[in-house]
Amino acid sequence: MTPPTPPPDEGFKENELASDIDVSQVHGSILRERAEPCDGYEPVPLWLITVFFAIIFWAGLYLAYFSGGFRADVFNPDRVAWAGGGPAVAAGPVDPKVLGKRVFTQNCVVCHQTTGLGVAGQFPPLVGSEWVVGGDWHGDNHLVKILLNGLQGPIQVKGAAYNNAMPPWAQLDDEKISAVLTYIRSEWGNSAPAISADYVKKIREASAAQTEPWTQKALQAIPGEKAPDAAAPAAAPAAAPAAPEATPAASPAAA
Amino acid sequence: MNKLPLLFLGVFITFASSWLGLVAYPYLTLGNMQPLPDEDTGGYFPPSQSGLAVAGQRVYAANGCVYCHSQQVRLAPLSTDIAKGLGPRQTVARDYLRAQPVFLGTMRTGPDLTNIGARQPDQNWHHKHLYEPQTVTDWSIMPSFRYLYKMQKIQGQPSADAIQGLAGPHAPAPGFEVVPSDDAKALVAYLISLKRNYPLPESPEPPAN
Amino acid sequence: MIAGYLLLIGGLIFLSGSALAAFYWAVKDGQLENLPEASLVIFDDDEPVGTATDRFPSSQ
Amino acid sequence: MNPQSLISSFHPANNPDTLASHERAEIDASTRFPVLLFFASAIFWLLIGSLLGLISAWKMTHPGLFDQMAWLTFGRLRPAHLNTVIYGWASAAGIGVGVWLMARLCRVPLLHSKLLISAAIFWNLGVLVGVMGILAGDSRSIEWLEFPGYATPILFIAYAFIGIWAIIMFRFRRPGHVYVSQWYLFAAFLWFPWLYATANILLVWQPIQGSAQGAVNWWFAHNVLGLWFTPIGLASAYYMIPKVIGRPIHSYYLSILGFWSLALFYSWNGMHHLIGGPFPAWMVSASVVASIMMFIPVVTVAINHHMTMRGHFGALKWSPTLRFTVFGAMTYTVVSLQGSSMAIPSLNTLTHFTDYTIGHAHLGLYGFFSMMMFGAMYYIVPRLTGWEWPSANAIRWHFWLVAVGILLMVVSLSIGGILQGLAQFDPQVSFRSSLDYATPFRWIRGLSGFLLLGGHVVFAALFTLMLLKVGRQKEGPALFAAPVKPEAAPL
Repeated sequence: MTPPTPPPDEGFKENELASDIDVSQVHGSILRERAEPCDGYEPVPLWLITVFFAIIFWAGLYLAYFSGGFRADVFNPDRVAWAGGGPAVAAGPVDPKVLGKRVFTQNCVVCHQTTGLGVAGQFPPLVGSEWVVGGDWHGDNHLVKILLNGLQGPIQVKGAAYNNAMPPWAQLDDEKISAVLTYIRSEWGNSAPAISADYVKKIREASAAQTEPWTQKALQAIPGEKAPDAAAPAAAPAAAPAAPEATPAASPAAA
Repeated sequence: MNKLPLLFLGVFITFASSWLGLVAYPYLTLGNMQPLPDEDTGGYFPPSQSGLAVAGQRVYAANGCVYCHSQQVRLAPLSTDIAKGLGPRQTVARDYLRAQPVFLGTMRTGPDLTNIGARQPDQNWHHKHLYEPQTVTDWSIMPSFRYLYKMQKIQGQPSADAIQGLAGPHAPAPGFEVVPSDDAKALVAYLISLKRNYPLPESPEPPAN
Repeated sequence: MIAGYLLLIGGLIFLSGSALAAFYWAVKDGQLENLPEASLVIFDDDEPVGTATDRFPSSQ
Repeated sequence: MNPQSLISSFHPANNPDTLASHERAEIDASTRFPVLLFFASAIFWLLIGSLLGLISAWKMTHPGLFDQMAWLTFGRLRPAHLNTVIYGWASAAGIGVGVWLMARLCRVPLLHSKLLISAAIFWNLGVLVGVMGILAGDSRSIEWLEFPGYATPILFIAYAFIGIWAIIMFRFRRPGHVYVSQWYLFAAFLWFPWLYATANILLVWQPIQGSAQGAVNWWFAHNVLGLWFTPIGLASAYYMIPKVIGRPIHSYYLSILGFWSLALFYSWNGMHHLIGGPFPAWMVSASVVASIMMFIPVVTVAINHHMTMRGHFGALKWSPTLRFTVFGAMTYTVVSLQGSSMAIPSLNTLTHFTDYTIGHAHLGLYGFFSMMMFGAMYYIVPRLTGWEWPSANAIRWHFWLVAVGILLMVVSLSIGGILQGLAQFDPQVSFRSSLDYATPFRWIRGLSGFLLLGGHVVFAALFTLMLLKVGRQKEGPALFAAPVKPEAAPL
């Protein structure tokens, strides 16, 4: 067997080797390869280009499905219907206590304070309040109505008199109202049962005609009722799927 | 393939895009993220760390804990991290605001430590485990960190911070005790501070099945 | 913080600038033409195409 | 114009730009001291690094080993091993090979070689200070950036010399076509300081906040592999394969396409180390996509190298350079496709936190890059010293020890890692099982470390003999010796 390369003085003129019958018999395949004159400028094979474009196409699809809308606050592309423009936060079931606390902090602490004790003579307390946990003539329906339409004028809370105005919170959806009510009814030593979003929805529909804030007198005229037992606070997952339908329900009530 | 100049330009500019996407973008978004105020206590999520725990991070780094222990709970449908009990929810960017450096980790030769402070809040357990891991978990392949501890003769009363209940081959002889160095105390304070027991809106807890 | 922004913007300008400069040079210099020729530039007169230039040492 | 005459018109004999042998000898002489210094220090760090790696490997099965010594704890040994082989061995070897290739391809003698000699000294000083710092307990525990803050500036100063020099070299090259290896090298020499400076500023000197560190960390670490080691390794392959077998690269179009698609896709890859982690979903998805797109440069390079080699595989028998380089080139294809597959999220969650990743990393950095460097060194060192390698058998020992060693390591870690990953994935299985499954394979990995270390000792001995000029003087300017009949050279 000869060395696999021609002597240097033959330069690179490989084709001359191909005419050498002895060598070509020995090195048939190698020589065929060598005789190929196009080294160095083989074009890119067509199949390769096809594969490349297929990969690029797949890449586009993948990004379309799993980019999470290119949002900085989406960490799990599977959990968010970003294409619908829904906020990332509302997509999963939320613990009503957590949501309620957040709603309370954002809206209620100004008057009722983080302690729920209110301000003496100014804003009534929520802790142990019969308006919140029920008792006497107070029903759960009253509580929801107050949140939806507000309350004004003189009222009696835990034997003390208050004369102020609470704005309506109808702009909050049913889930948020139920969450904040569930929160204040179970926080600071209160231990009344949870209020479901469905119940809020029902009351919202029932009191659609009411446009003015309630007064103690007007509420007293409505018989108090207990909210249907929302099983346990753990029933929150059941409430969550209701949320998407509940949201449009808010607009007729506001109209 | 006569479009080589075009290819050239497109490629180099897209190459620069990775700088924008993977460095500049996180710098501007994640780098400016703030902790969430915690209405309950007036504190923040994630809670701020004690000085000892911050010092413990340096001990954690110096001894390379990160090479065996990750600190991340990956997303739920893809991984089973949550089902495995590593943490209640996926960890997200805000969880790491207090970490310096961030020990995300790439290996789970040992268990994940995202939530170790909640799983194992007992200081003495951690000291015992660091001193001689195999006395706590006999099949553990964690190396001993005895060099962070000092064996000393009991002078009068035993030290208050001596490790209780050591039993292995390196347990102190009668009349001796093992006390943690400052580094060991800081490391344990850091480990116990690793808790993901607070809620973040961008990472809801998945429903329990 | 400001140093960070400077770094980011500087990095971007540097990158894009060098990309454009390299691109301009390569086109002007004809680097993107005559590619087959380029594949032959590593061969010298006394190490021409067809000559092997490495071998196990013969001393056994 | 028919293809044959086209080729002829490009033939070196008709090209005024080619070198005469005395000019080439002049270039080689000008690079002799800096390149040999880089090689010698690289081989020194390779020995240290493999020893550190070997001890850390055995610590996985024997946790009590040296556990009373703080500086030999696993958490310091492992980063010391990693940084020693990354900066001490691989980077230094890469710089040496890169410098030599650049001088050869630019066709100019190395200017101011003292600059590079001092760069080599600074570089090794930086590595030494950094490794000592890690062992002493100053590690930053940021993967691939563990060197303490006082070591990195030394490395950076050293690098500045090298980078400036590379650009000057390119500037003063002989006119004519820039070969694809030069593209790769030039880009690598530009990309590395940019990567290293960014990562050091944003992670070590002025750390950014929170999980953004993870993104920058893996953007850096993966790009060091992809935009520093890979281009140097491929530059070497693109030079060595055609040069050794005396045949131009199969398709120059493909090589250009491969270069630019590497530059395009690789830089986005890093986040696939963080799938499911605390990062906005799109960042991770973009990295997954880029990782799959790596198929394009990888297949391009693979086809090109394979088609160039076709009909010449017999040359593996008689060329040490080619044997190592082709092993590296084949591994490059395998490891890159493996890497792309590991970016698929469902596979990633299974294998990510396990030994499988360690196996992959070794296949990339050792099976591909280090083998390329060995191959290049076998080609370059005789040309610098003017001596032949003293023993063909020792070269064979070197090859087979490291080839079997790395394959054994990667296969055992991969199998063990998959079992470990399956155990960790199943919520019903206790954590202990993941250890029990991996342990036997960690034993095999520990054994494979001895093979690698043995191979390195052989190589270090060969290199030392070359420096001492033991052996025979080279007979010709290019060939090792009068060609022997290939079948007379047993494997």
